[in-house]
Amino acid sequence: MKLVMVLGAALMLIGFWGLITRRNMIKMILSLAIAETGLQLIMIAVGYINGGTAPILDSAVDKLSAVQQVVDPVPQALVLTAIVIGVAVNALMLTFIIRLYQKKHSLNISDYKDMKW
Amino acid sequence: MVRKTIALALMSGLAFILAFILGDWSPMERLSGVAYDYVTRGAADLGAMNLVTAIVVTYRGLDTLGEVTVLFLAASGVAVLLRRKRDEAAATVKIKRAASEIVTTGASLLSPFIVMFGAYIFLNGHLSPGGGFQGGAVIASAVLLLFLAHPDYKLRHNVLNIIESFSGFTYVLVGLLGLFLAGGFLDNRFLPLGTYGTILSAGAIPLIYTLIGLKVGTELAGILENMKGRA
Amino acid sequence: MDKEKDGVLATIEEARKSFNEQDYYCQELPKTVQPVANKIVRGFYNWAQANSLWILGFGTGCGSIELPPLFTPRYDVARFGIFPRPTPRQAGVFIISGYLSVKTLKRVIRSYEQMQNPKFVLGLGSCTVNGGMYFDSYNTINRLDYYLPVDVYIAGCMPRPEALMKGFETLKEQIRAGKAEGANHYVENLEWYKANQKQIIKDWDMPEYNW
Amino acid sequence: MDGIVLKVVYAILSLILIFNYGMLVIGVTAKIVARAHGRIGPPFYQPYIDLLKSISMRTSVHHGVMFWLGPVFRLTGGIGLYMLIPAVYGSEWLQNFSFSGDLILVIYFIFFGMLGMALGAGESGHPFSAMGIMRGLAHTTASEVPFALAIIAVAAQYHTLSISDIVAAQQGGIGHWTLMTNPLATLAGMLAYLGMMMHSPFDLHMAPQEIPVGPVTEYNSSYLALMQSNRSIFASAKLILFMNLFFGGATSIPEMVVKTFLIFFFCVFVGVVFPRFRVEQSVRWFLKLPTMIGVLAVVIYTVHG
Amino acid sequence: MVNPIFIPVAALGMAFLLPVLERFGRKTVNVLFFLTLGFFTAASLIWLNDFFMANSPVLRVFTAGFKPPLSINLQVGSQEAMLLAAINVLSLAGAFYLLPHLNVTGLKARVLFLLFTLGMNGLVMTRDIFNLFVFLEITSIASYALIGMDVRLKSLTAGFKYMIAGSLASIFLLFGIILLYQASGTLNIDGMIASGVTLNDSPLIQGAAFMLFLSLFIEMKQFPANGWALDVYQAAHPGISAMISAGSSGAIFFALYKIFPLAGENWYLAAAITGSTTFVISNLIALRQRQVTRLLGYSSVGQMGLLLAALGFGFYVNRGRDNYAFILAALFFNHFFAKAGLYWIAGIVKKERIEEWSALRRNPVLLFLTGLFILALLGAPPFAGFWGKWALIMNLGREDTFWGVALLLFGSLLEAAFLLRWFGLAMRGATHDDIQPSPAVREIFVTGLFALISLTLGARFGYMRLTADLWTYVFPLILAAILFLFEGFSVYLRVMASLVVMLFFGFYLYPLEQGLAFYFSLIFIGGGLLMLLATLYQPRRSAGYYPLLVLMFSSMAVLTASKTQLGFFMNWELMTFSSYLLIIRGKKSRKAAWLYALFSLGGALAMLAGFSVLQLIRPGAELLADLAYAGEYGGVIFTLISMAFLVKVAALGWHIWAPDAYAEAEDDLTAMLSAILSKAGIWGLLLLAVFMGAPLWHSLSLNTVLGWLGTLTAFFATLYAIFQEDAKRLLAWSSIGQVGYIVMGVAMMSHLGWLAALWHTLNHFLFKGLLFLAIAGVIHRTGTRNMYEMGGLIKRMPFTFFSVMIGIIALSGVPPLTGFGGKWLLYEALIEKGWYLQAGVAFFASTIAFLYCYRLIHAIFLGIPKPDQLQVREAPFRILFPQYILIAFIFVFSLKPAWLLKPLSAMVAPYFTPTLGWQGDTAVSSLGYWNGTVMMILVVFIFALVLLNLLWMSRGSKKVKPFNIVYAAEKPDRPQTTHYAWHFFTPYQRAMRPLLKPLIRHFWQGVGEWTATGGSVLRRIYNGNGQSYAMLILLLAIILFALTAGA
Repeated sequence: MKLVMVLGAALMLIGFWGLITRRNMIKMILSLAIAETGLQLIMIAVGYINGGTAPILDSAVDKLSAVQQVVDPVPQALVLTAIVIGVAVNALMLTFIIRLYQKKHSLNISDYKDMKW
Repeated sequence: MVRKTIALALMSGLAFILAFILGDWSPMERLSGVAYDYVTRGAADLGAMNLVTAIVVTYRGLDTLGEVTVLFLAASGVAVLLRRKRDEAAATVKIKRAASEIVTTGASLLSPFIVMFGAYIFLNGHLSPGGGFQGGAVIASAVLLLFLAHPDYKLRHNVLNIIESFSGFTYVLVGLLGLFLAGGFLDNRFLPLGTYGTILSAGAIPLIYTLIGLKVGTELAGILENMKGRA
Repeated sequence: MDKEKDGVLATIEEARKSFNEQDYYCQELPKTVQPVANKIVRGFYNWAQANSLWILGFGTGCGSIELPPLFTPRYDVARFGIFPRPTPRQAGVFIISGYLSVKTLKRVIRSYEQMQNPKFVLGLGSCTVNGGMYFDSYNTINRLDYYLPVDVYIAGCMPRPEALMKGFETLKEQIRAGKAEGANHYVENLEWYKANQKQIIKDWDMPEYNW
Repeated sequence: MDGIVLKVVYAILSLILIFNYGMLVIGVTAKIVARAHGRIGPPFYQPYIDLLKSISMRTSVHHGVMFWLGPVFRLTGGIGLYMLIPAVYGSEWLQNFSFSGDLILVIYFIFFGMLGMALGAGESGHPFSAMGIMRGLAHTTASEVPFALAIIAVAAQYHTLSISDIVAAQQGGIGHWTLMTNPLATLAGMLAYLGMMMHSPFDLHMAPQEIPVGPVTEYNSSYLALMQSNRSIFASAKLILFMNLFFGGATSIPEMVVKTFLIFFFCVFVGVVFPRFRVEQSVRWFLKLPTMIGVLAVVIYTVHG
Repeated sequence: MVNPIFIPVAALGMAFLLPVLERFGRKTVNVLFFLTLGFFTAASLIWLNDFFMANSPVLRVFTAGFKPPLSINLQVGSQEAMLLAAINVLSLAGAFYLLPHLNVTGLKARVLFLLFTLGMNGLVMTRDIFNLFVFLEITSIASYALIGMDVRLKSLTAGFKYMIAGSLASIFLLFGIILLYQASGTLNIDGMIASGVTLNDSPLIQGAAFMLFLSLFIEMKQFPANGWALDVYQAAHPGISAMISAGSSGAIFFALYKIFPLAGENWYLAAAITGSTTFVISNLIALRQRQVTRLLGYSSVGQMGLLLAALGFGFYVNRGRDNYAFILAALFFNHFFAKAGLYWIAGIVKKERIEEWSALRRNPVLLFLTGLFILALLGAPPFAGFWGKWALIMNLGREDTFWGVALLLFGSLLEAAFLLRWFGLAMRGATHDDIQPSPAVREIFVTGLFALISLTLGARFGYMRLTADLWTYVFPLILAAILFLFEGFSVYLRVMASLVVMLFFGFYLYPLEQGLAFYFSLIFIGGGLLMLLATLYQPRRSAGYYPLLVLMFSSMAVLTASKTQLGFFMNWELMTFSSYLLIIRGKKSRKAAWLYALFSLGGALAMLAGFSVLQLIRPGAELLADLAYAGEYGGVIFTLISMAFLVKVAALGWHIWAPDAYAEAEDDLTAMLSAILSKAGIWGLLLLAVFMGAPLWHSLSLNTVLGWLGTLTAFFATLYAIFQEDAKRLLAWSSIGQVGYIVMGVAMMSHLGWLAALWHTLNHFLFKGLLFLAIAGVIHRTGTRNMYEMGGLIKRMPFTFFSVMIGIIALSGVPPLTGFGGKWLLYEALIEKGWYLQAGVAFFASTIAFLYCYRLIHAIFLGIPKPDQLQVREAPFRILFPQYILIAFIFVFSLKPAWLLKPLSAMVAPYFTPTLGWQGDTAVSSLGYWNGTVMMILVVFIFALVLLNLLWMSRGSKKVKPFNIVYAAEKPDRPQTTHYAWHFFTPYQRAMRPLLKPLIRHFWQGVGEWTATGGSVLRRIYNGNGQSYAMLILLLAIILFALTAGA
């Protein structure tokens, strides 16, 4: 699972890198999404227990000894929420970009410096 | 160049921080804390096979309600932001090309099945992986497919709105029923828990997931439609 | 003439007029003041007046060059109580030193009128008597006593300081004798003096009497 | 009650004495200056004649109430100043009203006449008056500085500000005079004295050639007479003050006459030798050398405690 | 009791239902919308009532029928109730304010607004950390949408930047939460705190805390990661900005407050450092800001910094947590209501640049509200911020955290600088156009409501702090409030009312005071009464004039009755602010009033610092008398506290404000400032001397320093006075110089010295009041302050001339009038004390005073009258009357100095052995003696004699006219050229040139310019690029990591 963790961290860094180097706003948003994905990977990794299975108490898992068999369900529940919130934010951000593009016909973040100082 | 250098410096700093924090991380050996409780008593308490669902819908139901709210907010926000002012109508230029026949035919064929699959997912959320959000998203993908096939396709707003409002409001009502009839707000146990492992079990969870599924589906569809731009 | 310049001149003129009208000058005419009635006091006062002659330091013409030597060790008029005084308010003796141009006359009149009674005038040089060598000049007056009451004339062109000292001597005698009443004479005959003065001075831009 | 009547009588006598003394000092000095020039000069009683002449003038003009009051202030200042200084040490009738205040009162009362005069002259509206006052005031502020320092040094030396006490402390021979015991203060004081007498080279307030007679340009006749009287009293009062402060005071009238005359002659002597200063030169001069000496005098006592 | 769960239920129910209800029309929707918000407000108010009035137990709600940590729980206690009440009132009022804006954007906007409110409520109530995240997201997303709602380019740009920042923050937050979850096995905040998991210093847990707090610090808009916030505040609709700045920032702050117990020691420090840095830097940058909404943005960000700093310090010093709750609440609510109010006003006025705010002048109500909110933000009493700041600084002092004190006070000063400049422009800026703000009743109503709440809260917090002598300390405010009722009536009635309340207050204070305090309150109240009488000469007075005057005088009087430090400081501030508001009424007094306020506030803040140092040595000290125990810190405390007084007396170095303020204030006000207000500083110095004696700074006696300061002030101010062309400016410098003598007297710390100071205090009041009033009369008639434009007025205004003459004789210290008494005492004291050199300088100064005295009277009254002033009349009787009362006093004390000196001697006797004795009417010191009575009689007698003599001699004297002068045989041309008045002392100026270099002014200018330059350099980091802002956020991460990882 350490691999997933490292992967997640790497994705986060990649996301951040993209965020601060890509001028294109859509790419920035995608970078943020990548970083979020990295974080979600990390969350899943945190909830993982070596050799565990999905926390669904169906026939594959014995209801009584479930504790020893399943992974932590909480991070998974949290990830679910996080994903949905991420989707919402991304949708809204894209909407902003649509509107911004209509105003200035540019996707370059450096073109939107009307307010400063 | 300066910018890149600064960015590089920042990134190495961040990398150092992440490395510092996660450096000696190791996976948990066994469940502990609240997770232990969830796993040991979740099924008994709520009658849901899928523990994640149990947590999402009931134990941390307020989060889920919030999640729905967030999505609803985003949909409303998108709608507000992309609303058309009167003078903007003339300005929008149509550059829409009709989709190819393969796409249109495929879409017509597939979309009922996709919707049905979505419904399946949220209806079985307490039994198997899946749930309202996932189901809703699948339904919305059907709408997306329709949009791809028929760029001029119009959703029926009123119906969507009513479904959305109704499902959302009912969700809140169901929560309140939990408060009045059972242990607390969003308690699923005001309905009988039913037989463990069947579709009509786990109290109000299937009901809630259905409502969520409907709501998420309509909301995502709404977002898609708004972003597509109305013809 | 330039219109704007005209305007400026007009405003200055106007301002002058308005100052005259606006009560900046005393418009009254002087009255004669008789000496003290008491004879002893009068004699005492006359003695003091005679022995403390303060000359108004106003050189009106070329004769004023003769004044400075008076205060040197050679002549030393200080021993007679004669001192120069730069302000007419405090001076008692006005020496008209030589010719008097029209322009200067105006100033002389103003200064004379600002001196306090009793005041004395010394006409120094021939020019003050009859115009002297400038008798036919367009720009000088010929007879000083048409314009001011003169107590003593000192003839010559130019008279030496000794002559001047003699003049002082004469003036002192007159004062002591109570005959130097030029100030009162001027006031009594003010109308005549003013008429003469105004004949010469065309742009009479001052009040009738300069207090 | 008797005491007060007596005091008033004494004061009037004292005043008559000092008035005549002042007149004579001025007259004699003029004579001496004339002699120095190689002239005969006016008679020593010329100041009396001039005064009489001013009184005898038949007309006068004035510019308003304050103009009118100016000479009154001036003479009041002169008389008042003299009244505050004990003229002769040990003499009862020449003590004047010195019990009503000490040295501080005296030096501040000097300004009374000056201020009143300045107000009166100001009302005349003559620009030269205003200029003369400006010069006089400016010059005075500077020349008073070394004087004040000298007084402070003297007060620090004798631990008193009472003039009588200062004189008393100087009795017993020339060695006890402030001149000997506190030469720095005396030096500063005497340099300041030159300025305070407003004689050449510090007669810039009336600068005969620039702003003829300065503040009093418009004054005439009886007003002038008042100022002429003041001149004698005021000057004598100042002379007596300096005598008291630095030269052991006087125990008899002849001693006073000699000492004050010598002090006055010091200023006349300097005046004959030097031409006039400009305002800023005078101000700067006083603020440099005399003030430095004064500061030194004061610092010595600050350090010694 | 309302179940808290109904808040989300109601919000969501309504939000989900509204789209369906749309068809029933806008009205229905609006009614339901406001009903919901009203329900929130009502519920939270009920809770507030329950917790504070009925002491109910804390409400805890478990969802889903399980106990935490299994389920999510909500909690409403007293703190939550306060927050919820504030937030919901804000939401209701904000919605009401925003109604037209919401109408334009349609139904969905209401949904957004409702959910925004829900988000804030949830942030406050929830006790589950992941739930906190969800509510944070709800709040954020709703605010993104609300910002972009009006689809303008600017708001869209700002919203986008905000979203990037928000997304980064939420990534960090989630990261932190998941790590914490792994470490603690729970998501419940109480559980986490109880388990003490974060005390472990493993990298994972420290990392978790790092991520958690990093995220909240970003949301709290900490420097440098706050560029986006500024854009949002600038671009968003002001109504929305109000919601974000007050509401959501507040809720987030509370969330931070909630989880802060999780933080370790290193985070307390980090919060303190970050917060105070943000506070200082954002206020610094704001100095150059001209855009109103962005200015408010900087201020908001600064206030957030202040709150964070207070929080950090509160935990850092780890003691007195209850006290910190008080501080945080006070600071928080103060900012909450004031900032919302200011944003709303910005929305009403609709002027972008602060220069254009002069339009506000036409609308007194708005102007009043603006002033009120700005004062609240500045922490003026009685607003809550005042109490909070006081308590915070005192606590910091107690814990020896003086770097915090320094940073916070510096930041406060900077904040005052830009806020007051803005207010000054609104009050006195040049009008640019005639478009006036046209506020709707609705807008005024909500803004006014918040003003009322601000005041009420201030009163409430003040009631908690002012434990002793409450009524005395708040009396001035009550009096001012009473006088407000008389606004709109005629001036006579207002003056009458003012006189009555002041008299009443005098009677109230009378039994409380004796000795020195009595003497000073006599000057403050008695002088105030006299000056109030003089104000009648102007037939019309703008609104608020008399309340402020009474506030100023009575707060000064309270200074003399104050026993506690807080009461003293409070009334000191009241006095400062009321006088500032009075000064700014002058026609051109904008800059002058600004300088005055800055210097005064700087001084007051130094005083605050001084008191806080005292806390270190004597924790919990509340009484002024505790200053006596300063011990080794005496020097520091004395220096700091005296700073405030030195500013008020305009001592050299702190005098920059005075000439301008005195000159530009209204004419009769100047009389009050100079004659009375400057004495407040003297009272302060006396108080310090009474309690602290003569403390040492190392081996240097501070009294020697103070003495020299007074001496040099007297000298240099007098020197400057003589070169002024403006009569009031001349008197202003003179005033500075005269007060310098008083400072000298106080510094001498001897019987005679204090007598000199006290004597001069009264005298300066008498003659400077006289002079300023007389000059006010002259200005009233001539309409100019330039002396060279006047002349010869003695003939037109003889009574005024007489006043001025008496005034200058008394001022210059010429016997026999009272001024001499002061000089006599001063020199006797100086020589007795052995301050010979000082005596020399003082003497020099006092002779120079003659120059300006003469110039004043000559240029105005003597010389030649100007043509346009030939018709002026004597000053009105209403201003002459008080002058002649003053003259009467001058004559009485001249004739009988003993009547004043003997009581004064008795007042000083408790502190020093008397060295002044009496022989009849003669005052005898160890050096000399002085009999004022004999002197007066003597002078009058001689004067009368000479006068009679001249009367006889000059009979028949001819009175002539102005131009009848000897003019070198010429005729004067114009009065303008004949009246010698302009540049009167040019030769003197030439002689004194080396002493006239305005070094101190240059120094302060330099300070000002360098500070502003620092701001403009720093603000370059906000380059407007959203990407750069993202980089700055990452930078903050690294900085914070460096700050916290060390521990």
